[in-house]
Amino acid sequence: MMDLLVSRDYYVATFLLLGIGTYVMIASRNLVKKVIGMNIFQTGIFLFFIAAAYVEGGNPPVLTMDAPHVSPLPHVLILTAIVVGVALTAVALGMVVRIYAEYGTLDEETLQEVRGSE
Amino acid sequence: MAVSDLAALVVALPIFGSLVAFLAALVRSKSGWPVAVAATAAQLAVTVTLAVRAFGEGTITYVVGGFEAPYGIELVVDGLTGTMLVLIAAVSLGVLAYARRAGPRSNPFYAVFMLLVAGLTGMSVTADLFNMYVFLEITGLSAYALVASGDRGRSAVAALKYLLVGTVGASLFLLGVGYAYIDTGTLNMADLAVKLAANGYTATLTQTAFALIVVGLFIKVAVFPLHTWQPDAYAGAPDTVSGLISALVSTVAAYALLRVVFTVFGTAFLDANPFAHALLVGGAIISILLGSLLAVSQSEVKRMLAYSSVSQFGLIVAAISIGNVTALTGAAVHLVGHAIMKGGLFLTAGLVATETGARSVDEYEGLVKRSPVGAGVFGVLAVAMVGVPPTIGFAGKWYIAVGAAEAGSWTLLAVIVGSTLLTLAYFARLVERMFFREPTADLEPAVERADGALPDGGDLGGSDPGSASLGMYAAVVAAAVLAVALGFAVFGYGDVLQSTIEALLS
Amino acid sequence: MTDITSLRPLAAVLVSAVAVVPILASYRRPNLREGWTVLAAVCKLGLVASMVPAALRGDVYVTKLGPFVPYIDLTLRADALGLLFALVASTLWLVTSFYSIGYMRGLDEHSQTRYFAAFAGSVSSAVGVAFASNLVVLYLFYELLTVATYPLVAHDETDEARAAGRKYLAYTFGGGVAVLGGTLLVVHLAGTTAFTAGGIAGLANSDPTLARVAFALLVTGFGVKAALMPLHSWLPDAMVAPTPVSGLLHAVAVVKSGVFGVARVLLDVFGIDLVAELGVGGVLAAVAAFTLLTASVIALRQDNLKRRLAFSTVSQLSYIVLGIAVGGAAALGTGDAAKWALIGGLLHIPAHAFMKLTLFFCAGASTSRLTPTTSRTWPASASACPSRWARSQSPQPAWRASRWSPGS
Amino acid sequence: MNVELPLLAFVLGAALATAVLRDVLGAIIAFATYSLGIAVVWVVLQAPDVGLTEAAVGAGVTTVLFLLTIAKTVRPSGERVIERLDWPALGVSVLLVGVLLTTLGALPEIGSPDTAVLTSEVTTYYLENAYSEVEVKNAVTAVLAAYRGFDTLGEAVVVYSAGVGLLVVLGKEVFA
Repeated sequence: MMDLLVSRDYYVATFLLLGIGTYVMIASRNLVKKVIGMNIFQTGIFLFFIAAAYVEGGNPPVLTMDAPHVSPLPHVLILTAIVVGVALTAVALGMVVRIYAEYGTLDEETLQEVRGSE
Repeated sequence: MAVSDLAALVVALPIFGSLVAFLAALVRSKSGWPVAVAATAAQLAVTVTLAVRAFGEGTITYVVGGFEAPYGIELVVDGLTGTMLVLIAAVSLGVLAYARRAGPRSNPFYAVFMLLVAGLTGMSVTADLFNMYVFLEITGLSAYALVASGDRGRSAVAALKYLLVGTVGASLFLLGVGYAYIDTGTLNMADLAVKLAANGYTATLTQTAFALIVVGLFIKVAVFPLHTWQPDAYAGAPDTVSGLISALVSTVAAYALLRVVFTVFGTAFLDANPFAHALLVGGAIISILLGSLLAVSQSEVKRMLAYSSVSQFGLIVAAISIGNVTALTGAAVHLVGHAIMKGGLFLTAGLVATETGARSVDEYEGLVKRSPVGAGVFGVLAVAMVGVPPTIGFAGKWYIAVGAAEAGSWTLLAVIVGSTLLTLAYFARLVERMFFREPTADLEPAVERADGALPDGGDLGGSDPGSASLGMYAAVVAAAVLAVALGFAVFGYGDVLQSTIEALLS
Repeated sequence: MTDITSLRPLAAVLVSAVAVVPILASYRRPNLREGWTVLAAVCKLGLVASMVPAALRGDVYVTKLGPFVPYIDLTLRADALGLLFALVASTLWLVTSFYSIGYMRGLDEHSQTRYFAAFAGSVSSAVGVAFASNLVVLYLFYELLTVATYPLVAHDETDEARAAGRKYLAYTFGGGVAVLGGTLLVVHLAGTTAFTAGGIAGLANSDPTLARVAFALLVTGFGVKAALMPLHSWLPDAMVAPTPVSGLLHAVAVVKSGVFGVARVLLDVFGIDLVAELGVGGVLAAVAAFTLLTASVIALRQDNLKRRLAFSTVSQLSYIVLGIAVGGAAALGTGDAAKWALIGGLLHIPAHAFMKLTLFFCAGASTSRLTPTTSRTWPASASACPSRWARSQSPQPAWRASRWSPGS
Repeated sequence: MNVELPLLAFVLGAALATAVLRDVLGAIIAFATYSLGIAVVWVVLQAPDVGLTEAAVGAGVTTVLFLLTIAKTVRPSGERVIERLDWPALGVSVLLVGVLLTTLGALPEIGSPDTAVLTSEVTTYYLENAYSEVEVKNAVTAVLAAYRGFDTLGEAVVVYSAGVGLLVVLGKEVFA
């Protein structure tokens, strides 16, 4: 059991990060924190890919370095995914700013009260 | 297999159109509309050419950059893809005709509009799982922004919720792709299919990949109970945008689901994993039943239509779970039919709001006297949605039901056939109010316009606010005519689609 | 028996549907609008009648429009059974059109344009039901008939009318769902639903349990419009509609389309031999007999004239169903009994149509002159409006005799 | 004992801190710390390009965006330092983690050289042919720019759509 956890520690960390991200997204009443939760959720998945590319004692996939190389493909994917994540965060925060300008609060429950009387 | 670089052009063209629409603001502000129309018209021409070739010559492939398939990113256009491409372009053009008067008019709006077209097109043509994720996010980003383009605070709240839930969906999809990738070391769909089969269909990694991808796409399709973003988003968005995204976004996500389930995992996987089959069947039945029940209980027309989508996409998922030629043809027919009917209904709801200010079910009382065209089109589309023959709503349901009978899925058959009554339940109460009641309250035509919160949003094109434009009428009437007329074209379409579906299932 | 490919059946169906457009368009000029109705009614009757000589020779006019959905062709066939129904419907439409004009104007009804448009649409659908060549085309027109008649039921726009309209939609669409389910099963079992004299061959060799389920679904579905008990309760409520509607649609076109559907299912889908073999004919006959008796008893107790006529309709329709069902049940016994039962049942389609329409017309005439419509006020009305009262009495003996006359 | 376990503990701790800190600014700082930690993880896992991007984009740009947001809005000041525990949310996330952990045994050991990812023809092909075909020594760059150039196009479109999307969300004209 311990062996399983240690030999796959990054995957365990991935799952825990997904769990923390989910928790923050659901539990936080503050909209900015929800967006932070979304970011943690996404980085958890990035870790999954990068860990899969790793090989014990491997070098970065630069061909002038000695073999073994870690796999370059997941790195490429995650570079793209990081950019996607920032883009989403930017748009989400834009919405947060709009909501604040409109309702004067970022608290989910206060927001519901304000909107209830809309 | 034919090779054509048109497959890459259909993605590049709307991106280019978006850039031009964006930059056109340098010359003149509010110049986005003509650019978007030109780009979408060109897009329609290219997609029709591509679809005709895909149906005529068989599947078209293209590997971007000239590399070989599993190493480079492959684009594939078969009959099903062709259908989606034409649908995306045609619906966008119809919505643009409507948007001229109704919609937000800033240049960035049209730039994002074109990006949505690009994202949806990319999702349809790609044959690479990670690439599909990228386009899924482009689609998502533009859809979130479009929902937020309404000038009410409600739009922004709905959009943020849509963004958070949608991102979880896309991320679960990505995690599923990760599992499939760790399992096989490849991302190309065809290559994945071969390697997953070699690994055996009961491998935990394969099963997990399936479950995550399906659940991720369920969120995007808005299958119950993962639909929570949808009613808010559709109701909070400006009318133009709800017409567009209700017609296309879930549709293409459902197409992606179909594509991934059959191209990557295949029927053999479903046969080997009862849980996978149960996941699809369960999602389908719950969506059909509860979506309709929630639709009946809504007081706002656009929310009612949104829940109706939950129910209708249950039918599509049902077709996917049945997984034979007839049912999948039905899925394709119903995807197209639903896009036309539901897009048309949302646009009609917008037209009605523009003319009379009515937005809630009660405000629709006596509508026929105040907005005869709106009420008439709404009535026709409602009848089509219920599935009265010979409309396309009937045709889709018929194919799926025959597929269910062929497969011996009697429970599904009963639910599919019975869903007619559920659909009737929420449309009948609206139709009754529109035609057989006197208007009770005097409403003002929609003064609050979904104008993208333009600081100078007072410009209404020199017309009074209560009137709808010719383009708006044309768009909704076209939807009603198509909903009836396409019912007669379905058999011919099913015939040419058959080889595509057979290839998909083999 | 030869098929004559012709557009005549299609034209006969469509002529009134096409008339909907000019009727709606001339909403500002009532005389022109009613002109269109009459013109369409004359054309329709002419077209239907023109096919009768061929039917008497044993030939059939057929319109083929190609495939519609898998296993199903969009084909219209004006065979003898269909023509019988179409002829009844289109003849009575012409008569009813004149009556409607007087009735609607006499009562100064609202929404007359919608009324005449929906009426034309309903008749189109009814003739479509008559000429359907397979279950799906039958289902198509059966559903369109529901959609087209709904505005007529809810015409009054009162709470009562709307409630009746809701009930009407729920019952008839519920029936439609059953028909669709049954049709799908027939497709599954036989690979076709095309009406074939003597029954579809594929059904005879299929799983008998599924075949029974399909039969039950189809008969239940059509039984809704045929007002078989306990599926009848929409019909008395639908009497809230204007009297010409009750007369033509709810005594003739709509309810007979249900009966006609049952007839098609027994005769041309399953075939009476298979119906007897499956043992379902007897069950249907029992339901019909029960309806016949119960509805008559209820009719005796109705004060409202139109409701009384409605229960009489429920009862009379079951004569037709009973005749057909007995035909099915007796097929394995002596051939003659089955034959006579069938002929009797089918002949009652026109017989009841003419009688009941006249009765409704009389009821409506008295309504437009005098407001009360309960039978208790009739002695008084007889003195106030003697000629109408006399006419309304005259069909009664014929109606009483009718239950025996066709079969004997 | 190498660096990975303490590093992961640090990263998870930072993530937890964002979850429990009630103060938004505190959460943002914790998140920036978390991003830096993750960037180090990428380097440890021999993904220097990703690590660099994460440090610039994740810890840099994202943190700035968050700070800008609270500058434009509000930083709620509460009496409590720590968020109250939300049991339903905890239930959902524990369930998610639990379900995912059941697949742990099926996942290959980290660093094992014979996983499908490392032995697949795709990885091998990139490592063998990237230089000869694309003439770039860094295989990541080669794949990014050439083999999966279409993804990179998509990536550019994502950035662009975030830009235009923001204009639409905030209701601004392009050059006004």
